[in-house]
Amino acid sequence: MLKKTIGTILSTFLLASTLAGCASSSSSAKDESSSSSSKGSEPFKISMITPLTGNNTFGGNEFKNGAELAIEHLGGEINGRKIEMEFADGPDQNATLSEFERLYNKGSRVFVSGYGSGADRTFATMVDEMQVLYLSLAWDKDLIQGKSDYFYRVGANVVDFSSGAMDQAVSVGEKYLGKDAKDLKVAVVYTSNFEHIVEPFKERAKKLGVKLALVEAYPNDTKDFVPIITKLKNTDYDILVPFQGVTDGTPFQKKMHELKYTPPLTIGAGIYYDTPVFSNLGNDITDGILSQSYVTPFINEEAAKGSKKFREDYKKKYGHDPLTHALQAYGIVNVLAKALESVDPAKWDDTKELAAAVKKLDIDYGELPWYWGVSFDKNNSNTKADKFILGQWNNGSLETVFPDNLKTKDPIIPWEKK
Amino acid sequence: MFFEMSNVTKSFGGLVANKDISVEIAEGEIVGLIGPNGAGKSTMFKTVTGFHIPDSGSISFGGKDITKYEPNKICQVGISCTFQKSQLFSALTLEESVLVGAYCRHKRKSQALPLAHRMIEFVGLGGKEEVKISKLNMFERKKAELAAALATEPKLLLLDELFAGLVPTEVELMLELVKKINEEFGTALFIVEHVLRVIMGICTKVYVLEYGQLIAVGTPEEVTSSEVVIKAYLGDDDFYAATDIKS
Amino acid sequence: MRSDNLLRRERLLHPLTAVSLALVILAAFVPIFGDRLMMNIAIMAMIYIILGHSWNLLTGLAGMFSITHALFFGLGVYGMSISVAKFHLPIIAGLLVGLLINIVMSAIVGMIGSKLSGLYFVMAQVGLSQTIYTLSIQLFPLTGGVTGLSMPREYLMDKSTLYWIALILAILTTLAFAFIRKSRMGTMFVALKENPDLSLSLGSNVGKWRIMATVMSASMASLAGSFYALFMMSNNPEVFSMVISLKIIIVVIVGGIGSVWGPIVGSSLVVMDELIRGIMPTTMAPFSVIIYALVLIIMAIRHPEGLISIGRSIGLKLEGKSMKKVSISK
Amino acid sequence: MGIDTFINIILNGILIGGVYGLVASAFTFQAGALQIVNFSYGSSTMLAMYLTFFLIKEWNIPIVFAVVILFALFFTIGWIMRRTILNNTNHGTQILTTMAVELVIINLVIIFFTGFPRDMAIFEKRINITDTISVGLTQLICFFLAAAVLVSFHLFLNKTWAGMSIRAVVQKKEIANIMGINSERIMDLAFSISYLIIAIAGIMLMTMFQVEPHFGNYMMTISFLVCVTAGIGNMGGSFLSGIIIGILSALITTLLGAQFHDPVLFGLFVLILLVRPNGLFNSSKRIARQI
Repeated sequence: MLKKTIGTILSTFLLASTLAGCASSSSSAKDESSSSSSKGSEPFKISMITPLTGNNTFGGNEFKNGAELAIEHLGGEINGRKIEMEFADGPDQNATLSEFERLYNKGSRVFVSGYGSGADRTFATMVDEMQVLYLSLAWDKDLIQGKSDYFYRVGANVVDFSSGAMDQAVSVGEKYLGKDAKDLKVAVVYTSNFEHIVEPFKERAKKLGVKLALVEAYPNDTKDFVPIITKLKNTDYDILVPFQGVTDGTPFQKKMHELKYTPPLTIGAGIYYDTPVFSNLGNDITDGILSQSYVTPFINEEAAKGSKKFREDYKKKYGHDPLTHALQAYGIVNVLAKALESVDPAKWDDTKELAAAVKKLDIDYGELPWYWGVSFDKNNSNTKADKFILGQWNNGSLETVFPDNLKTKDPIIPWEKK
Repeated sequence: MFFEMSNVTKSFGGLVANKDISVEIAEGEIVGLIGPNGAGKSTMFKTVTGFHIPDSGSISFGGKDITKYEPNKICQVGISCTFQKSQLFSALTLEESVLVGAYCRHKRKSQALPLAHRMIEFVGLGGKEEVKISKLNMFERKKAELAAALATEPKLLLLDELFAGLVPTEVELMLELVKKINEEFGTALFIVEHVLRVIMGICTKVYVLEYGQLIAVGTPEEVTSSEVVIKAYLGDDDFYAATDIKS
Repeated sequence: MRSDNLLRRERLLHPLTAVSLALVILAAFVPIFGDRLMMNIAIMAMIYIILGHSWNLLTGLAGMFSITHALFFGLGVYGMSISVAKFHLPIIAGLLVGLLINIVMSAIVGMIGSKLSGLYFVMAQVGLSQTIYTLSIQLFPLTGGVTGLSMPREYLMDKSTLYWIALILAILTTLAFAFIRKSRMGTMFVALKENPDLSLSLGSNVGKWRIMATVMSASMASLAGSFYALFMMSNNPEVFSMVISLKIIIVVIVGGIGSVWGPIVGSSLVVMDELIRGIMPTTMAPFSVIIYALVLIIMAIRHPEGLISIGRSIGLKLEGKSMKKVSISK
Repeated sequence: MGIDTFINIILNGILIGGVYGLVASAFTFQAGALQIVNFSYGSSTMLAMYLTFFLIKEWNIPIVFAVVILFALFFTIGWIMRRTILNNTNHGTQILTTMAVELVIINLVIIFFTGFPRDMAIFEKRINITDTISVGLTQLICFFLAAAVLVSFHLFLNKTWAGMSIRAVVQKKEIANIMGINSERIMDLAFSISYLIIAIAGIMLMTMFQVEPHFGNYMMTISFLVCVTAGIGNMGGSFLSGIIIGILSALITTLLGAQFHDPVLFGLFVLILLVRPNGLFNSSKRIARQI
């Protein structure tokens, strides 16, 4: 009897879920047909799945804000057709994937990636089959496995970024410490979560002949930094390069301050060292520390079109200075906009045509607010997303000091403590 | 000798539970072990079945030294047992429970199943194969456990207080069954019992344990008339009260 | 005797036919009428059915409380993605590598399980799974660290193919579970759970069976993991997470521990969860975990004497009813 | 590396280890004495830390009131948990439900406080013993406070009527019942008091570390480690083995490198479980292996 009941419940449930599936699929079919019947008049949807809940809420919201502002600055339309952003929550890989399928079912065909999108690896292999145009900002080197027509990496890749950090360290060493690469000693401290970022850094160091005096990879739940700092104290090195996130960067810097230990020179490799969280530690700690950034709005106003407008409007709208995250989202929507401009709005719904337009994009450095240009290689990786900015914390604000054409201030090395 | 315990001593911390115990059992013999509460019967039982390893002394069976064997290995050489307070496997059916024992000799279900069925029939539980152990009554459970132990095809079967908790009519039936085991399979039986009266009729030899030491050995008649034994049981008023047994 | 046997065979087949029937109904409907979303949900449900059987085998039958079951699942994921993405081996090799790693790991867990029990066993599992989680992050050259590895594009399968594979795997594991339950192994597992001392004295090598149970269970979970790697086309350390372990446990407990039906009934919870997420898209993710947890807590409050026994009582009822049928037909 | 460096590191390990010991002692009290396995222990500590932060930093409640509120809250949480989900003796159920509670706590914290790491922004003063050897003041205070809490808890159990009732109930429930002690109430009380210890530990940890929603995981594994080395139920031993773990963890980082910290420590944990499941300080007979 019970068995029968369970069986009945189960089959009822199956039936119900199947019906639900039919309903949703038929409704999505309707969506498509209506949009195709009135070409051009329907608003064009760009979807973004970004963590709005969970651990990465902070970066996720910055992304959302940046993308929203981009649409606003575009006037909400391109070539006479309305464009809209659609946001969904993707706190983890699984949820992102689910949301992706849900939005696809509702008719979304153009996506830009959200903050720290872990599911981009999956999308990189999936979107061709689904004919979905996907613009990604994920930076994993092996993100794109083979040729694709629909998946584009618009941002930088991690190898360029972190070997770039090594190059910055070497040039700082040559220019200000009077040591060339062979004599330079670098200490690296990082959470093992960032192994993928540090690996290219170490390889670059090997190639340039830079000596890594200390390599310390601590587990990401490390609470007590005294042993690591003590090790640093007892190591002879010229530059400290920490690769840290919010959870470990703050206690690490605090502990160093408490132990009254100041490294000879610190070049933070972005991630944490260019965020307001770090600057909240106070000028005592932050002043003089260099940080390599991905992109930043705080560059020479003439160097990139629209970066000043972005910075000012963002602060006006959201009440705080924009982070690199917001600028990335702002930038990627602008890249997509450039592609849309080159296609007749009636044909936007044909993602094949749109993808071809993205592929053809050729934008020079400085044309876009994020300074990077756009030019895709055969694997659809942007080759012009390789210029990184070195900033220095000076009295609570991050001033761009490298490269020369972008800088807002000259670097002060070594920093004299007041 | 078929089964032999020689000078076995087992202690826990400072407490000596068994001291210098020697027991001999011949093939097909029915031997009893009696003693007051806390005399060390259970310890001795557990030492034989391999749950305790003796501190000194040795146990041999069929010419093999089995002193340090694990319980499952002991079962494989041919010594099986039933427990005093066993609940058997309450989630299994009777058939499956007996199968557990049958699998000791036969790895395949097709071979083990007929054996299990034979044993179930033998103990008189035929027709209840599909019944869960938890649905059986006390007497049936005891018989089921006996069937499981028999399914391992033992040459020596240890019965720990098998008759405890049974009403007089059941005790009679159980005694019949025990006798039948001995007659039909030729299995030697070693019956650990609190009260001598129950097993008087079937044992050929009885060991008496007190404070961890053997104080008497002989035929049931010799033992019951022995002064040492009477003294040991003095004040234990249920020595002669045949059926009302405390556990 | 003969009629008994026949009856028994009928009973053995009855739930199985029902299960396969139910699965076939599911199978027939989803790819025809369902869209990609529905197939995704169905695949997730299938994965949890496989994992459910795996946990059910270890905890429901053999009575070893597996608290970090995602460990075996995750190793399956990593076995597949490492061997395919890093060493360019074929899929079948990935499957075998996953199985091999899992057999080694489960032999260790089983060995610990045959020495320790209760809380100590649970803590040892937590320790082991933490170690593996940490290593999966730290062994970057092999595992790809936190970001994981991508499977090469040529291994991408379309949703309905994945769906059919999942379905076949789910049916196979269901049959395997039912078969094991009725075989010598299953009898021994339940016996050692119910009364380890007695099973020992009846000649069953409890240590060996405990290790065997862990290995069998881990192999099933490994299968699910390897499939998951093909489904997601990537891996990351989150596959070892506590949430997955707890989901597996809840799926089985809701459906009924120890019975073939358990995971299949329980997987409806996964379907429900995914559907709810589809209806209420944003900011619901933490709530979904909370709902899972609350289901467990409510069950505990209603049955304080032990969640494990709830499953058993459901199992008993099922068996009890069918038993009556047998006696009537006699 | 000089000898004073080593002394520094070991001193640091001792001070942090003392707090680990306190954190673990409530877990060992629950599991060993009360026979309640509480896997939501780590996240409860995390919750105490978050509440401390929000009460004092965000809602600006005077410290004394904040502590009182926190204590009241945690006493209530303990009471409710014991009355609803932990009034059974089945360890399997306890583990499952408390794990569920852990997930609820973590996700509620994420919903209400967001996952962003929080920090009291206190800069610790260092006390210089010699020119090269120094200890942190906060750490030092926490260490002695932890010791004091443990000692007073011990006194409470041995000297007060409530404490003695707890011990009576723990040892012989039936006899305690006969003597007119309501054993259920006493168990509730004991469990709630163990939650007070968690609250205290949370406050201490908040002054030393920054908190994020998964902080509890780390504290949980540390508690396991401490309990297993000390033997479950051994509260004095847990303080001692907390210190040992503290020193060990500092030494592993210093001598082997931070990347070996977790594998070595957890490997050791499994090894101890296999070789000496009753803890390093207990003879094998005192505590049954199966809890």
